[in-house]
Amino acid sequence: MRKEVPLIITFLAGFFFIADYFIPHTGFSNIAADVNGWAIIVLAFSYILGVGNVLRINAQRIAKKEKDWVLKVILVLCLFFMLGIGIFGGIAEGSIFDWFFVNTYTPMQATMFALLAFFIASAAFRAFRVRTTQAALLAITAVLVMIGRVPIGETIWKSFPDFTEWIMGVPQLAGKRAILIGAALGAISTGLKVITGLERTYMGQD
Amino acid sequence: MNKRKFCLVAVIALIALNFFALVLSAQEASTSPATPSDSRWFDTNRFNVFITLAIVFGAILWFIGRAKKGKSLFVRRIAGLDAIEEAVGRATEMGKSVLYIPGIHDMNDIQTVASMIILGNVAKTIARYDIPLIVPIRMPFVVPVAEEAVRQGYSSAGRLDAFVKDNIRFISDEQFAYAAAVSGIMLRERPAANLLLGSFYAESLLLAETGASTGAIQVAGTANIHQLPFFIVACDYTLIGEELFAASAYLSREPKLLGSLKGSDLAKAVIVLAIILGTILETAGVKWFTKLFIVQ
Amino acid sequence: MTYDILGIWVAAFFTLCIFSFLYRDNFFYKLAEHIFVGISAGYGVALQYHNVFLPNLWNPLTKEGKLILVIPFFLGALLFTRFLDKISWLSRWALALLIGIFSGAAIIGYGSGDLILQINANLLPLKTNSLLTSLNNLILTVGLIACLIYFFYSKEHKGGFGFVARIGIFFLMISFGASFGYTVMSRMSLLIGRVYFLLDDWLGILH
Amino acid sequence: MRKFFEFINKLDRRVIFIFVALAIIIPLLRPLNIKFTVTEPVQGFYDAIEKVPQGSKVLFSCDYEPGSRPELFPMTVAALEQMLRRNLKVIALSLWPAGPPIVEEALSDVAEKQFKSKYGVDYVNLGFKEGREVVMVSMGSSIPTTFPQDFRGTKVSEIPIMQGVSNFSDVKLIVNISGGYPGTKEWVQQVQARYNIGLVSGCTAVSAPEYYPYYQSGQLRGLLGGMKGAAEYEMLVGRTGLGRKGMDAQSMAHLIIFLFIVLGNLAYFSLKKKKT
Repeated sequence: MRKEVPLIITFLAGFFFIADYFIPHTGFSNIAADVNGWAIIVLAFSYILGVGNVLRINAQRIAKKEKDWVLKVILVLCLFFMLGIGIFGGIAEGSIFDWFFVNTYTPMQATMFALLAFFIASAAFRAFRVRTTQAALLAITAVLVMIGRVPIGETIWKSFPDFTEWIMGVPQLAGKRAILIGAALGAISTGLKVITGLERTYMGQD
Repeated sequence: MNKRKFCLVAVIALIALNFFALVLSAQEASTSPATPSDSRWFDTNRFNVFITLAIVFGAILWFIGRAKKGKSLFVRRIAGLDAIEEAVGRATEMGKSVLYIPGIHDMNDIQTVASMIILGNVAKTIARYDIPLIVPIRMPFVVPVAEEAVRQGYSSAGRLDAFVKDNIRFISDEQFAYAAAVSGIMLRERPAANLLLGSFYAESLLLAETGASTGAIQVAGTANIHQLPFFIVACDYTLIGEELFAASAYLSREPKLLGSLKGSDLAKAVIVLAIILGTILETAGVKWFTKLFIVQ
Repeated sequence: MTYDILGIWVAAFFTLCIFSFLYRDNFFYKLAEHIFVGISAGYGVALQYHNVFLPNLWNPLTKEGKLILVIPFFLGALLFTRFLDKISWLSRWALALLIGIFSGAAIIGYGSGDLILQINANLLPLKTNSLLTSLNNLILTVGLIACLIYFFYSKEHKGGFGFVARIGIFFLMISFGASFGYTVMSRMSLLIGRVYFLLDDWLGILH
Repeated sequence: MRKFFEFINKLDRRVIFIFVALAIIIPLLRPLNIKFTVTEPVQGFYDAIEKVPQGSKVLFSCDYEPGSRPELFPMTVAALEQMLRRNLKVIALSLWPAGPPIVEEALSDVAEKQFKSKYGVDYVNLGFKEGREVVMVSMGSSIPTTFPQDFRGTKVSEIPIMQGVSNFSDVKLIVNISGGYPGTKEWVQQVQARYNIGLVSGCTAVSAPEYYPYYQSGQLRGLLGGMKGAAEYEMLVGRTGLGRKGMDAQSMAHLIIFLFIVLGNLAYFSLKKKKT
C-alpha cells in the first residue's frame, strides 16, 4: 500500500499529461485540465509545507539554544509578522505588507545577488587560470564577448558588437544546441523512468 | 492478499473519480459553447512527436532490459575518472586528506544520486591508504545516504575498520553559510585534493576559488551548465554535463543508469544521421525531410 | 511621504548590512540574513493564500460548490502527514501527483520543444546565395555534430572519431566562454542596480 | 617585476572588492555617455511588438524577483510603454511568487501615471499562480479557470479586458520577461509550438546564451539579453531608464574584470616559470 498507490498516481498523472498533448478530444482534455488544476493547489500546499520545515528546524535550534539562537527567534517572529499582516492586512499595493516587501525583501535579495559581482571579480583574479588550451579558448571567448557586449567595445572597434553577435549566434549556438539536445534526452529518459516506476529515489527514505 | 485487493480498489476508485470528472466537465463543456468540442482521439499532425518519443522510450526500455539480463554493454571509460584517481593518488602520496563535496541539492536531484555513486567508488580507492575522506553536506537527507555510500566503499576494500563516520559532516542548509564553512575547512585542514561533484549553483565560485588558492588539485563535475565555466577555469579537470551521469553509470553498471545511457547514445546516433541526411537534402533543395520536424 | 523616506532608509540599512559580508561575516550580516529568511517565508505563504488558496480552491469549493476540488484539498492535506512519522508515507500520495505531472510535462516539453524543433532548426542548406550564410550553416552543422559525438559514450574517442570529439570540445569551450562573459555581465548589472539605489534614491547625489 | 607579481598573488580579496566598487561608482557619478547601437535580436523584439495590430490583446508574463530587478525592470517598463503606445490591451501576470508587486509598480508608473490607462479596460494584473510549467499548460486549456480572480481579488468574469479571453488563441503575442526557472525555456517548450503563438523574451544576461538557439530557430521572435539588451531597447522605445544609465558603469566593470584576468594569469605564469 505504501509503494503501490503512489506509483499508480504517478503513472496516471504522467499518462494524462502526455495523452492530453496527443488527444484533442474535449472531454479528455477537460480531465487533464482538472488534473493540472489540482497540481496547482497541491503545489501551493507543498510550499506551505516547506515553510513548515523552516519553522520546525528553527524551533529545534531555539529549543536546544544552539549558536545564534536569538537570531532564529527573530527569524520566526519576522515570519509570523509578515504572514499575519499579509493574510489579514491584504497584499495589494500600498498595504503594510507591500511596504515591507519593497523596503526589506527587495533590498536584501537584490543585495545578496549583487554580492556575486564581487565574488566573480575575485574569482576572475585569483582562480581564472589559463592552464590548458581548452581554458585558453574559454578565456579568449569570454573576454571577446565581455568587451564586445559593452559600449566601450564599440568605441574600440566599430563592428565589435556585430562580431560578438556572430560568436553568440553561430559557434556558441552550436555548443548550446548540442547541450540542449543532450539535456532533452536526459530529461525524457528520467521522466519515463519515474512514470513507469523504474526510478523511485524521489520516494525518499521511509 | 488484502494489500493487493486494496490497490485494485484504489485504482478503480481513482478511475471512477476521473470519469465522474469527465461527466462533470462534459456537462460543463456543453454549457459553455465558447470551446468548440473536438472529438478526435489522436492529433495527426503531432505524429512526429509521437514517433520520436516512441523511439527514445523504446531504446531506453530495451537497453534497461538487456542490462538487467546481464548482457555486456560497452561504455567507454570517462576521462574524468582517471583525473579523480590521479587526484586521490596525489593526496595519498602527500599523506593529506581528500575533500569530497557532493553538491548542494537534496536526494531528489539526480546529480546528487550520481555523486553518491562516485563517492562510494572514491571511498573504495582511499580505503587502502590511511588518509581521511571529509564529506561536508548541506541537506540533512543526504547525510545517511553519504554515510552508507562511504561505508560500502570501505567494506568492499576490506578496510571497514578505517571508516570514520564523523568525517561525513552536516554543515548548514543555508547556501552561502555552507560555502563559507566549507571554504574554512579547505583553509584549515588543507586537503590535497578537492572533489566537487554534483549540483552546484552560485556558491561554486567561492568553493573553487578558495580551493585553487590552497593549491589543492581540484576535479569538479556538474550538469548545471551555467556553473561549468567557473569549474573549467578554476579546476584541474571538469566533468562536463552528462559526463557526471556517464561516470556514475560506468562505475555502478546499474541497469537503469546503463540502460538510459545506452538508449540516449542510440538516440544521439540517430539524430546525427538525421542532421547529415537533412543537410544534404536541404543543400540539394529538397524540403520534405525538414518538414517532418515541424511541430504544431 | 514620510513612510517613503523611512522605507528608503530601512532599505539602505539592510543593503549595507548585507554588503558588510564583503568585509567579513559579522553580526549585522547574520541579522539581515535571518530577517530576510523569515520575511521571505512569511511573504510566500501570504501570497499563496491570496493568489492560489482563495481563488483556486476555497472560493470555488465553498461558494460555487465545485465538489471535485475535494480531491486536491485531500491530497494537499496529506502532505502535512510528513510531520507525523507514523503516517508520513501518506504524504507520498500527494508527491506522486506532482512528480507524475512534472515528469509528463518534461517529456512533452523537452520532446517537442527542445528535441525535434532544434533538429529542424539545424537542417540548413550549405549552398545559399550569401557566402556568409553558407559558411555559418556549415559551422552550425559541423559544430552540432562534433559536440553530439563528444557526448557519445558507446565508442572510444580514438582515431577519426577522437578527432571529431576534439573539435566538439573546441565548440563547447567557446560556448562556455560566452556563458562566462554573460554571467560576469549579469552579476555586474545587479551590483550597478544596488549602487544606483544607494547613490540616487538614498543619498540623492546623482543628478 | 617578479616582486610585483608576488605582491599581486597575495593580494587580499577586499582590495579587489574596492577596485570593483570604484569601477562602478565613478562612472555613475561622472557619466561618459558612450554611444552604442542596437543589435539584431533587440530589433526583433521591438519589431515583433510593432507588428501586433492596434488594440489587440497581449499576454505579459513577468517571471522574475527582486534579485534580477536591475536587468529586468527596465525591460518591463519599456515594453509596457511600447505596448500601451500602440494601444494594446495588456494582460499581465507572474509565475514567480515575488513577481506581482513588481508588476503592480511597473503598471502604476507607466500605465496609470504616464498613459492614464484605465485598470480593467486597458490593462489588468492577474497576479501569481503556483505551478510553473503546469500553469502554462493549464492556461492553454482555459485562462479564466487558471486565474479566476485578478491580483486585487476581482472576479475575472467582471473585468472588461478579460471578456472573450478563454485561452492563448485570444491573445496575439506573449511578451515574457524571464529571470530563470520557470521562464522563457518553459514558455518555449510548453506553449509556443503547442498553441502556435508568437513569443518574445527579455531575460537576464546569465540566461541569454541558452536562448540563442530558440531565437535562431524562430521559436523566439526577439530576445533582450541583460542590461545591455534593456539599454538598446530603451533607445528604440525612446526612454532613459536604468538600462542606459548603467551602461558606462558596465563598460568600466568589464574592463576591470578583463584587467584582473590578464594580471592574474601573468602572475601565475611568471611564478610558475620560477618554480620549474
